[in-house]
Amino acid sequence: MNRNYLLKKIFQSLITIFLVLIINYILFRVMPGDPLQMLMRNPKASGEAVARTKALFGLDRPWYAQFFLYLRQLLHGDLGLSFLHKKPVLEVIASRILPTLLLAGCAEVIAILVGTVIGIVSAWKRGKKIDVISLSFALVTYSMPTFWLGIVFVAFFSVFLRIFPTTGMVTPGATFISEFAHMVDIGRHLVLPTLTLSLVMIGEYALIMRNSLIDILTEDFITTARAKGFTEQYVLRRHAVPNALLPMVTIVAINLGLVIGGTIQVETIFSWPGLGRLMYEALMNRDYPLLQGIFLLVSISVIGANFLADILYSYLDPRVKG
Amino acid sequence: MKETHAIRRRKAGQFMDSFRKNRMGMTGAIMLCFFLIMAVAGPLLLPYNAMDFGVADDVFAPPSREHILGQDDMGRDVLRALISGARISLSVGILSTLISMVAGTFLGIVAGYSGGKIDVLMMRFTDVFLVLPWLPLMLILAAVLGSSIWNIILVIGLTSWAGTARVVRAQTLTVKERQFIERARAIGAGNGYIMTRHILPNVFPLVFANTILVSAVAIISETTLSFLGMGDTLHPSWGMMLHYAFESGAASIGAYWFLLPPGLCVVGVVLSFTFLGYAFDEILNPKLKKR
Amino acid sequence: MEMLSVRNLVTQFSIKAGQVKAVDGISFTLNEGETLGLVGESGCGKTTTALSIAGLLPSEGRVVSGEILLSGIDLLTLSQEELRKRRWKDISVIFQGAMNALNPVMKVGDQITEVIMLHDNKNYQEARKQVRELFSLVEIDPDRIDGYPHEFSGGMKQRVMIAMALACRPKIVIGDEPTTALDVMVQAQILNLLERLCRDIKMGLLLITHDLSVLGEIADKVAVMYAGKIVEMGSTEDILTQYRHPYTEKLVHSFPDIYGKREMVSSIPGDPPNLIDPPSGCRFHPRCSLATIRCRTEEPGYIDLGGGHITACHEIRGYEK
Amino acid sequence: MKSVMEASALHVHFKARGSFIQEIFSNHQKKVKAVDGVNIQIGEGEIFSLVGESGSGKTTVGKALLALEHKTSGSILFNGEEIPSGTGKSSRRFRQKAQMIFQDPYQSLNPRDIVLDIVGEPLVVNNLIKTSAEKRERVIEALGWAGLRPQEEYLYRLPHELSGGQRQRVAIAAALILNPQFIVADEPVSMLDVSIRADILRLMVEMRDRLGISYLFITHDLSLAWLISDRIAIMYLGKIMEIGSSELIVGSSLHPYTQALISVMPLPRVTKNKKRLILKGETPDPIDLPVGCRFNPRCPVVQDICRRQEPELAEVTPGHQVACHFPKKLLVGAP
Repeated sequence: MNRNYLLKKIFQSLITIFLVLIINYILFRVMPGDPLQMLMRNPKASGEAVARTKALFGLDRPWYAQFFLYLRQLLHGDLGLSFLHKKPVLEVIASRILPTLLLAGCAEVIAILVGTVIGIVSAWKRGKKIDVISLSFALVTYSMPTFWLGIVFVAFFSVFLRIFPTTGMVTPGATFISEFAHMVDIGRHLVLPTLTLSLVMIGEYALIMRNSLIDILTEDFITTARAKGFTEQYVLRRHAVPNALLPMVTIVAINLGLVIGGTIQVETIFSWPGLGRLMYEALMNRDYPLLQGIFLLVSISVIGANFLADILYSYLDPRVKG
Repeated sequence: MKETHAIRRRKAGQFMDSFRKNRMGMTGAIMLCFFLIMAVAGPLLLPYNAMDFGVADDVFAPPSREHILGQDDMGRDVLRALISGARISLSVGILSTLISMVAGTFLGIVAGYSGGKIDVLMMRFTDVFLVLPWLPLMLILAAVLGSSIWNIILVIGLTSWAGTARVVRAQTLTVKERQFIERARAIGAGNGYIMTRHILPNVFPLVFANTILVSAVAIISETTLSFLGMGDTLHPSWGMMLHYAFESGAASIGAYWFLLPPGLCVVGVVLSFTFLGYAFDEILNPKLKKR
Repeated sequence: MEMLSVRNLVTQFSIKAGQVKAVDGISFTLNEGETLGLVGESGCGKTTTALSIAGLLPSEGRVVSGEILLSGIDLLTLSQEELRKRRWKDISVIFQGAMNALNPVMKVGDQITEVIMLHDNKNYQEARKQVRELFSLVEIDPDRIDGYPHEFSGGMKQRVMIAMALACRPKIVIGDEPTTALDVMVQAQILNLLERLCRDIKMGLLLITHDLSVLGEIADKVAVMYAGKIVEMGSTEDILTQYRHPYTEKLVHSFPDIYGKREMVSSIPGDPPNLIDPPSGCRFHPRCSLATIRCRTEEPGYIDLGGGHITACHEIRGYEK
Repeated sequence: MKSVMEASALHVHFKARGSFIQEIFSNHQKKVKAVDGVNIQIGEGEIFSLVGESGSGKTTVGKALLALEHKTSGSILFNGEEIPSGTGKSSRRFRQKAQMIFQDPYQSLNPRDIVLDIVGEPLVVNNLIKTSAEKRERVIEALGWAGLRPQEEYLYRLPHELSGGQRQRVAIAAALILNPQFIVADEPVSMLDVSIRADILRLMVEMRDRLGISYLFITHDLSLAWLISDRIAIMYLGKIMEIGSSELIVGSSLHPYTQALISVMPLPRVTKNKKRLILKGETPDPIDLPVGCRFNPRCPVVQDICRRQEPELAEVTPGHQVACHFPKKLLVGAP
């Protein structure tokens, strides 16, 4: 990978982040219930009070100055105050990041591994029984709304079979004799949300991998590898799969945006104390500063992940140039 | 002209031949037909009134002869609600997909064909929409615009065109390199003519397959939005039913008749679109043909 | 010494419309250090012949009958596993369009070392050393061993392919249109290289091409294929100047000869036949200007013209020089 | 002879895709000099061949002559008038008079259109017909010129239902339908089987003889150029190395590059022991052109001056120009 490529990608990511900031700014300016509108609706508010509030929020200045004010506040980590929690937005968000990372991370890793394997097997045995089964499984899971799958799991595993806890991250009111027991309890709570979140992704990854591998298997260099006398397994492992994995890298990165959507649903269903549920709560209570903060954070993380994926891609594919 | 029609028929015939042999595609088509009939004819046979609340005994009443799928948290008939929801879910899915298809195809073709700075600008813009987390964006937009059914259609359309634009642009780039585009320029054709007359028809098969897949995503989106409370209460879709089911704790009571049918319908519709899209992709995409 | 002997090879493809008789009973032999050119238009079965010999037919195709004897062993009687072990060690292939025949995400050196390690039981370091030698042999700077395919030009990639084909010192190398996509000058370089290698390391080369004029520079023998059959075979001299089959004649005359008269080259009217339902009698008769009733009904056998020159035509008397 | 098409000091440069930093911060961009000072005149009814390897810029010259590629500098005169750029009325008129035949008949026809629409398209695009009956009539006439008879059998076919030769004839019919005066034929037979090349070439010559069409025939195959053209120009890295009548170029070429090309040209003869002038290496990248003569790094008879000074195209005998400091015959005798 060369320096040029790196610089280009950094530059592109920065532009994307800037565009996201603009969108974010506009979006939350037109939100019903910005502070000024609230004030205006109050018939007792005097002209002086309106002007004072305007000055306080910088609303008396031209739009570009307001935008720069917004940027400056952002750079200082000032995302405003959450209406709901009466605390700085950043602080509220920070307390909820870890559970989401744990959930989304586990689900993503499982989905990538299982999805890739299913895709490979399916493409390799194209048209055979195992392909039909894998393909059907992938398409069915791909077609399920995440939240519904979650509810069904709760109803079946927690309510009917009673093998996993319904909600939360730890058993409420429980005291743990050791750190290990604490972990086990979290683990038990983690199973169903992770399973839900990963299942809906497995289907997509399996489909992408299957198509990509089928594509690669028609390439001439696969014929060359076969002609060289390698076993089919070797051809698959050494020549076909490394090439077929390339589109996966891009898709996984783009999918991170979707995983965030998935966590909103799963965390709502399972009352998982993460960012997704925080966002749902913020939305329900119209806590705009908090909403804006979360949205900005997840957008920038996704852009960051895409940047990392580009770097990984250039490492895997020598053809990528600056 | 007679002969031109014959050609069209022949082309369509070839497509139908491969389609009929595609088991997945046929399954999807049959399933979709079922839901379409349900959406179009169903409400005529079993009309539904969302205000038709039952008495206390009806709340969460299990399936009976009168109410084949039981009754919901307000004592309403689940089957009738389900049939009424089909019309709403399908319309939202299809209409929002149309917005997404038109926008995505237009931007994709213009960006790909124009190239240069226009392309770079348009694609940067598209990338923003591609990386923006999709569900939060929809939720926020729905909150901004207010949750009416038309806003939901608009929101889903506005957030789902980016993928189509990417696919169309990539395809446009390959079509653009084909010599018949250069030939069209050599005989004096203008850019508008080339884009509509040569690029669009050659990109369309892929747009079509992609659009069907987008419909699947759009229906899931609608369901999810409604489930998360952004739905239009006046037009209860399957997502709204699931919202009420979850809110009323149907899962913990074991009221499966309220929980399963709307969910299965969503899965069924989405699956039929996915099957169709996948089958079209397989038929129309030359690289996926059997080696 | 006879290395490869193909006898009555019949290969068919099963497609929706029926059985395609892509190769229909061809026989030839290839000796040590000899270059045999197999020439014909697209769809005449020349590539299918190569794939049949190399055991690389796609799943729709299969060898129906015949023998492919390599040093006396019939490859068609071997098991899949035995065949796999012999691939590249006995017969290697230089594919058309080296740009697609090399794995784009793997270093070119590694693509050659892997095959040496597989067949010659060498370790990575030994194999790499051998690759460097091979690179010198095909006139590539050995220091480019760690380059990726996209860093090589078309001609250089074809040299890499040749180095790869020679890696296990095979008895036979099949060149499937090895110079087709290349510029004339690079084509000349590659042909020159192949010719030198045949001479120096005594490999048998089966060169498959649609371009008869290329064979004049490199081949010892030429077999002309039409619609799945060899219609004429002989020394390059025989085919290019003493041709007896009307198809060969037309083919030779479709190339302009800048040292000859400046007159329009010839063309062959009509299209190549459909191999699902080939014409009766001589397969060339619908396009042949000399065709008689006999040509339409009776399939011509081979006539030996001496010195290994054979042809399958009823009307060769009309061709007496 | 009146010249139909005349290009002088034609330059076509492309922006090289430099590194990202350069593209943003440097105003000095590298250029690919695809065509770097070319002069040609093509007379009425003349077949003029431009021969070169890939990367020589021959196709770019052809496209520039038809205003399909923007020229960087130089002038292109068609019937004595500078060719129009853009899409104005004069540009329309020019497009009708100057046409192109493309290399790949599998790629140059829209796979979704029937022959009637493909061949009739120039008429539609240029608003030259009013009714579909008129279109049909004109298309039938053009198909006849291109030797596709009976015409009615082809009208409603799709490209994939035609053989390679038939497709190329359809492309030719579409070029002929506007009654052009000048046609750029870019490798029109290189994708076709050898057995049908002659038909297409014969058709081109026939159209010249009957309708007086002038051609720029672009090819990598010197022997085909020799076969049908009146004059040949040999291109290397964006410049013409040698220009003259076909007999002169093939029989008594003086530029070492031309002679090398001729010596390696495959022939329908036994040439195993023929003396050949095989040049080392491959055509270099046109981004960094060698100083002096652009052929000097590969030239078998290079001298000091060749590395310093670029030779201009100069007349050695009437009608025979060579761009070489030391034009002479290197190999003697046919094989």
